[in-house]
Amino acid sequence: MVDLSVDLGFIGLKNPVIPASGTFGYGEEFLPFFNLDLLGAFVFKGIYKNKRMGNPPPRIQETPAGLLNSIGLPGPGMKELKKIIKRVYQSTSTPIIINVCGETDQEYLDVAEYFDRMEEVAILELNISCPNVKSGGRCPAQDDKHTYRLVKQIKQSVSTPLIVKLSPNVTDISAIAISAEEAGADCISLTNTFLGMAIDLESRKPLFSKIVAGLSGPAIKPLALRLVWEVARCVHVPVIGMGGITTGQDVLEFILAGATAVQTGTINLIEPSASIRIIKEIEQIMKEQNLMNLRELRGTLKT
Amino acid sequence: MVDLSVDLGFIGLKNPVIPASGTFGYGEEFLPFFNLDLLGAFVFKGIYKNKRMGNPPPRIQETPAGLLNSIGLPGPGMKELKKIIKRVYQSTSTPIIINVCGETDQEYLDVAEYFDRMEEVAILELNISCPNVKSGGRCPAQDDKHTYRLVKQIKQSVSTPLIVKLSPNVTDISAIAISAEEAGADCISLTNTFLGMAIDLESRKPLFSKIVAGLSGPAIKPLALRLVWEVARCVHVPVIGMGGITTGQDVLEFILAGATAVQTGTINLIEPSASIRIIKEIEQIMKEQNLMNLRELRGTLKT
Amino acid sequence: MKEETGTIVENHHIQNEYYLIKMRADHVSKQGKPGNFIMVSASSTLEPLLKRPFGIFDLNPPYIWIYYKVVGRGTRLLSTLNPDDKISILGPLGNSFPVLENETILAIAGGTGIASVYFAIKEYLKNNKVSLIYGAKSKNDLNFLHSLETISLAGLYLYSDDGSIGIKGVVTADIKKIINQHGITITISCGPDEMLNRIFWIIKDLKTDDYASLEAIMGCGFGICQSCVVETRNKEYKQVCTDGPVFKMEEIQW
Amino acid sequence: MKEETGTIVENHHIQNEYYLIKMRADHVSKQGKPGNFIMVSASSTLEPLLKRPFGIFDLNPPYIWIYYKVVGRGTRLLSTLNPDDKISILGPLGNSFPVLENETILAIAGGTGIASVYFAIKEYLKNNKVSLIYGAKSKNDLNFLHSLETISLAGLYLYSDDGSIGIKGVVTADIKKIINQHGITITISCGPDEMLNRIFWIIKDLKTDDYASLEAIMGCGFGICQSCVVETRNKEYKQVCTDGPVFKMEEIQW
Ligand SMILES: Cc1cc2nc3c(=O)[nH]c(=O)nc-3n(C[C@H](O)[C@H](O)[C@H](O)COP(=O)(O)OP(=O)(O)OC[C@H]3O[C@@H](n4cnc5c(N)ncnc54)[C@H](O)[C@@H]3O)c2cc1C
Ligand SMILES: Cc1cc2nc3c(=O)[nH]c(=O)nc-3n(C[C@H](O)[C@H](O)[C@H](O)COP(=O)(O)OP(=O)(O)OC[C@H]3O[C@@H](n4cnc5c(N)ncnc54)[C@H](O)[C@@H]3O)c2cc1C
Ligand SMILES: Cc1cc2nc3c(=O)[nH]c(=O)nc-3n(C[C@H](O)[C@H](O)[C@H](O)COP(=O)(O)O)c2cc1C
Ligand SMILES: Cc1cc2nc3c(=O)[nH]c(=O)nc-3n(C[C@H](O)[C@H](O)[C@H](O)COP(=O)(O)O)c2cc1C
Ligand code: FES
Ligand code: FES
Repeated sequence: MVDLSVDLGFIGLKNPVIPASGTFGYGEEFLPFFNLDLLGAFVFKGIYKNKRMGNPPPRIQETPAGLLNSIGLPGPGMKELKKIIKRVYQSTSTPIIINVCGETDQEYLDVAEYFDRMEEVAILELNISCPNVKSGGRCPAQDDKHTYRLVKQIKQSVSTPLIVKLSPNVTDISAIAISAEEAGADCISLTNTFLGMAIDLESRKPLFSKIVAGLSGPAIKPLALRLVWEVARCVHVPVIGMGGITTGQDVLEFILAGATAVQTGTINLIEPSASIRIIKEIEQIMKEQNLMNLRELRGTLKT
Repeated sequence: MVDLSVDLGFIGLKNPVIPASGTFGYGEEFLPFFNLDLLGAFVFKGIYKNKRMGNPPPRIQETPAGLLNSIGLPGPGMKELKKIIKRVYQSTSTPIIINVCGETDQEYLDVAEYFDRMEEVAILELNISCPNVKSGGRCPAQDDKHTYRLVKQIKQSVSTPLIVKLSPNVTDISAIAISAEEAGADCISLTNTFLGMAIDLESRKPLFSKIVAGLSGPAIKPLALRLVWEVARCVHVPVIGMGGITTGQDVLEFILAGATAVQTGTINLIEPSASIRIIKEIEQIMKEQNLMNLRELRGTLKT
Repeated sequence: MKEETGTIVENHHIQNEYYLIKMRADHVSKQGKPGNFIMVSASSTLEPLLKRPFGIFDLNPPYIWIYYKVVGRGTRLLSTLNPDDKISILGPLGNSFPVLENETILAIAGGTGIASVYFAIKEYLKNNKVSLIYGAKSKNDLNFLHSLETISLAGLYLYSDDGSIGIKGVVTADIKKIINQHGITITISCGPDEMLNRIFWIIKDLKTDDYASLEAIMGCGFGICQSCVVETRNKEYKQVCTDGPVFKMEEIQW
Repeated sequence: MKEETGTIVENHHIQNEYYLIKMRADHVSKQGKPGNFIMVSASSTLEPLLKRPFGIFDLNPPYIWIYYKVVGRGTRLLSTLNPDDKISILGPLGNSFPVLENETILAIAGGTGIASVYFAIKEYLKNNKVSLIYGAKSKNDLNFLHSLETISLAGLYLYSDDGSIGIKGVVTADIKKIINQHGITITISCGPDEMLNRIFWIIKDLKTDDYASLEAIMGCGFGICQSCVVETRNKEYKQVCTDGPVFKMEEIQW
C-alpha cells in the first residue's frame, strides 16, 4: 500500500489534494459526486465581513486552455457563513479551510478573528490577492511590506494555523513569500489567478465590468509550477501548490518542485469528481514508480 | 478600400502586422510562403555580440495552448548578421528590425551601436529580457532603474529609432514602461515570454537545462492584452502589442487596448503564412464594421 | 445529478447549422424532467475547456435528445461526433417547469428555445390544453414542424422574420390575442433575452402565470462558479443553473 | 515546401497502435523525395498547438502515405480522422537520402523507423541491390511484412525482442555479418536514438558510407525555432529539420 498522507506541520492530511477556494463552493455541492472524507482538506469560497453581491455578469470568459473570471467574491458575509460551516462540518471529518478576504487590513483581521473562535475551522487561508481599497486597488500580495504587516497583525490575534495565499502578479515571488514567512505564516499557498483581460470587439468594451479579470486553468500550469518551485526553495514552511492542475501527474510535478500539498481549481468546475480521479492517479503513478510515500518525492527535483 | 497603414511616429508601416523576434528567422525562410513586402515590418531573431550555441536540447515543450522555450538565443554574432541583413535587404523593401541582446549593459551598447551604422536597419528593438550576468541572472526589464539606465545609455549613442521590448514578469509593468519612455524609448513593445517551467517526472529533473523557460502562444493572450492596455494608458510613445495573437480579431483587440501595431509570434511556427492570413482578417473585420482606418479604433476601448 | 459518459446513437444534421443528437445516457435519461438541462463536452483535449449547456429536448430512457445550433467552437466540435463516440455529460441540472393539470397553457419558443420547451409541451399535453407560438428568422431556422403538427396542440402559430413560413413577424406580435382567444392560464417561454423581455412587458398585467427558461454563460452548471447570475427585481442575483433555468417571469429584472 | 490542406482518403488501422494514412496532397506528393518528412495537424482547435512531424512513408501523386504509432495527444487525434476529413500539412521538409546507383545498400529500421526508409528502399531498388534489417519489440510491432517480402530485396532480416517473429534479439545483432556477406557499400538507418547509437559504434570502422535519419522534438519543421538541434562531432548544433533529418553518421556526436 502506498502512503498518500502528507504533513503540513500544524496538521496531517490523508492525502495532498485540496479543492481550491471559489471552485468548490462550500463542499456540500459535491456530495452528489463523492464523499468529502476522501479529500485531504477543502477550502470554502472566499469570505468578507459583510454580504456581497459580486460583479455584474458576464463574470467568466473561456480562453485558450484557460478561464478568465471576474466573479467579484460574492458571499453571504461571515455571520451567515458560520451557519454553513456548522452544517458542512456535520457531513465530513475532512479539515475545512476558510479563505479570508478583506478590502482593508482591519477587515481581514475581523474576519480572521471571527473564524478563529470556531472549532469547526481547521485552517485559515489568507487571500491577500483581494484588491485593497486603501492601496488604490492593489492587493497586499503585490507588496512585501504590506504582506508582512498584514500577516504579522493577523498572526498576533489568531491561533488557528494560517496559510498565506500569494498572487503571481509580482516581479519577485520569493520576496513576498519570505515576508509572509517572517511575519509568521504557517504555510504558503500559491498561486492565485494571473491578471488578464478580455475585450468585446463589437461593443469596443472590456468584457468585464472591472476591466481586468483573473486567469486560471491548464494555460497557467507552467507558470504556476515555476512560482511554486521558486517559493519552495526559499521558505521553510510547507508550500501548497496550485495552478492548472488536472491530473495526478501534474500533482507529482508540483510535489517534485517542493510543494507538500496541492489545490485543484478550475478542473472542479468542469469535472466535479476530478479531485478523486486525481488522488487515484497519484496512487497509480506512485505504484508504478515504486514510491512508498510522498516525502520521498517532495522537493527532490534534481537541478 | 480600408486603410491598414499605421504610424509609429518615427516610421510609417503599410499595416500593423510585424512577425516577432525568434519566430521569423531572418525573414528569408518565409520566402517560399509569401512576399515579405506584404508585412508591416519584421524582426530578426535576437543577436548578441559574439557567436552563441544556445542551450542543449530539449529546447521546447508544448503546454496547454502554449509553448515553453529555452532556446538560449543561439546566433552567429553581429558581424555575421551584418552579411545576412545585407542579403535580406535585397529581397524586400519592408523595414527590418534588429532585436538587440546583451549579457551586460556594455554588450547591449556594442550591438546597438554596431547596427546603428547600417542603413539597411530601420529600427532597433532592445530585448531587455535577456538574463543579465551582473544582476544575478535577472533581466533589466525586471527593474525600472536598470531599464532607465540601459535605455538612456543606448539612446545617447544611437540614432536609429529604438523600440524597448518589455518582460511581463513584473509587479508593475507601467513603472518599467514609464522608465523606458523617460529614458528616451521611441516605442514600447510587449510582451516577451512569461517565466514558466516543466518537469520530467520520470527522471525527476527539470525538462530544460536552464530550469525555467519562456511561455508564449494563445495561452498567454489574455495576460498580454492586460499588460498592453496598462502600458498604453500610461505612455505617450506608440506601443506594439504581442502575446498569443493568432487571428485578425486578436489584433484588433490589442489595437482597441491601445497598441499601434502588433507582433505575431508562436503562430508563425505553426502556420508560416499566418501573418498574411491575419492581415486579410483585419481587413475583413474592418470592412464589416465600416472602419476606414485603424486610427479610428486605436485606444478607443470604452472603459 | 451525476457525471456520466454517454454514447452517441445518432447526430442528425437537420438543416443548415441545426443538429439533433440522440444519445444513450442511462442516468440522465432516468432522472431528467422537462426544463432540466445538461452540460456536455465533445472534446477529448482541454480545448475548449468548459462543458456547454443544452436543454433536454426529449427523453425516452435510456435515450435523451439534444437539439443544437452550431454557433462556436464547442457546438462545432459537437457536430463532428459520430455514432458510438463518447460524450461526457453532467446532469440532469437545474430546476424544471412546474407540474400542471387542467391548465390552458401557451408555450412560446424563439429559435433553439424550442429545445427547452418541447419536452415540457409533450408532458403537459397529457393533462392540459397546450398551444405553441414558435418563431425564428426564416423557415430554415424552424425545425420539427412535422412533429409539432401531429401532437394535437390546441393551436400552433408559426412566425418568421422574413415571412418565409407562417406569419411574417416576431413571436410577440399576437400574444395577447392568442391568450384571450384560448383563455390561457399559464405561459412558458424560451428564447433570446430580447424576446423574453418583450413577452414580459406584453403579458405582465394579464392574469396568466408566466414562466421563462433563461440562458446564461455557464462555467460549471451546478452552482459552484457563480458565473451564471441574473438580476432579480429585488436587486439580487440568482444563479440560472441552480435557481433556474426556469423562473417566474415577474422575479426577473427585465 | 508549401502549406497545403490535404484530404484523408483512408486512415487504416493496421493493428494495436499502428495506423497508415493515405491522403491526397497535391503539392507534397509532387515534390516529396525519400527521406523527406511533413508536419501535420489533425486538430481544428489550438490544442495541441504544434504540428507533428512524420516521415513520408510512400508517395504516388496525388497521394502520400504516412505510417504512425499512437503515442500521445497528437497521434491520438490523428487516429480519429475519417475519409474526407481535412488535414493541414506543411511539406515536404528536410533533406533526403542520397541518390544512388549500382550500390549494395543495407537499410536498418527499428519500429516506426520503417516509415522513413520504406520509400527510399523502393527508390533504391530501381538501380541498386538493397537488403533490410527490420526489428521491433514483437511481431505486433512489425508491419508491412507482405509488401517487404514481395519487393525483391536482396535480403530481409526480421528481429523481435521477444522472438515472436524472426530472430530473437535487436536489429544490431548481426549487422557486421550481413554487411560482409552482401558486400554492403551504403547503410541507411532509422529508429530510436539508442539503436542508431549502437549501429554507429558497430559499423564506424567498416568501409561503408552510413546515413541515419534522426528524430527530434520539433517546433516548426522548417528551420525557424531552432528547437530540433543535434550535437555534431565538432561540438556544434545542427538542425534536424533543415540540416537533416538525414545525416552522415560520422557527423553526429553519438
Ligand atoms: C440552460 C441553457 C440551455 C441551453 N440549451 C440550448 C439548446 O438546447 N440548444 C442550443 O443550441 N443551445 C442551447 N443553449 C446555448 C448553448 O449553450 C450555447 O450556444 C453554446 O454553449 C455555445 O457554445 P460554443 O462553444 O459553440 O460557442 P462559443 O464559441 O463559446 O460562443 C459562441 C457564441 O455563443 C455565446 N454563448 C457561449 N456560451 C453560451 C451559453 N452558455 N449560453 C448562451 N450563449 C452562449 C457566446 O457569447 C458567443 O456569442 C443553452 C444555454 C443554456 C445556459
Ligand atoms: C523527422 C521526424 C519524422 C518522424 N516520422 C515518424 C513516422 O513516420 N511515424 C511515427 O509514428 N512517428 C514519427 N516521428 C515521431 C512523431 O513525430 C511523434 O511520435 C509525434 O510527434 C508524437 O506526437 P503526440 O502528440 O502523439 O505525442 P506527444 O503527446 O507530443 O508526446 C508523446 C511522446 O512522444 C515524444 N515525442 C513528441 N514529439 C516528438 C517528436 N517530434 N519526435 C520524437 N518524439 C516525440 C514525447 O517526448 C513523448 O514522450 C517522427 C519524428 C520526426 C522528428
Ligand atoms: C471561479 C473562480 C473563483 C475563485 N474564487 C476564489 C476565492 O474566492 N478565493 C481565492 O483565494 N481564490 C479564488 N480563486 C482562485 C483559485 O482558488 C485558484 O487559486 C486558481 O483558480 C488557480 O488554480 P486553477 O488554475 O487550478 O484554477 C477562484 C478561481 C476561480 C476560477
Ligand atoms: C522559439 C521562440 C524564440 C524567441 N526568440 C526571441 C528572441 O530572440 N528575442 C526576443 O525578443 N523574443 C523572442 N521570443 C519571444 C517572441 O518574440 C514573443 O515576444 C513571444 O513569443 C510572445 O508572442 P507569442 O505569444 O505570439 O509567441 C521568442 C519566442 C519563441 C517562441
Ligand atoms: S454555471 Fe457555475 S454557478 Fe451557475
Ligand atoms: S523544428 Fe524548428 S528549427 Fe527545426
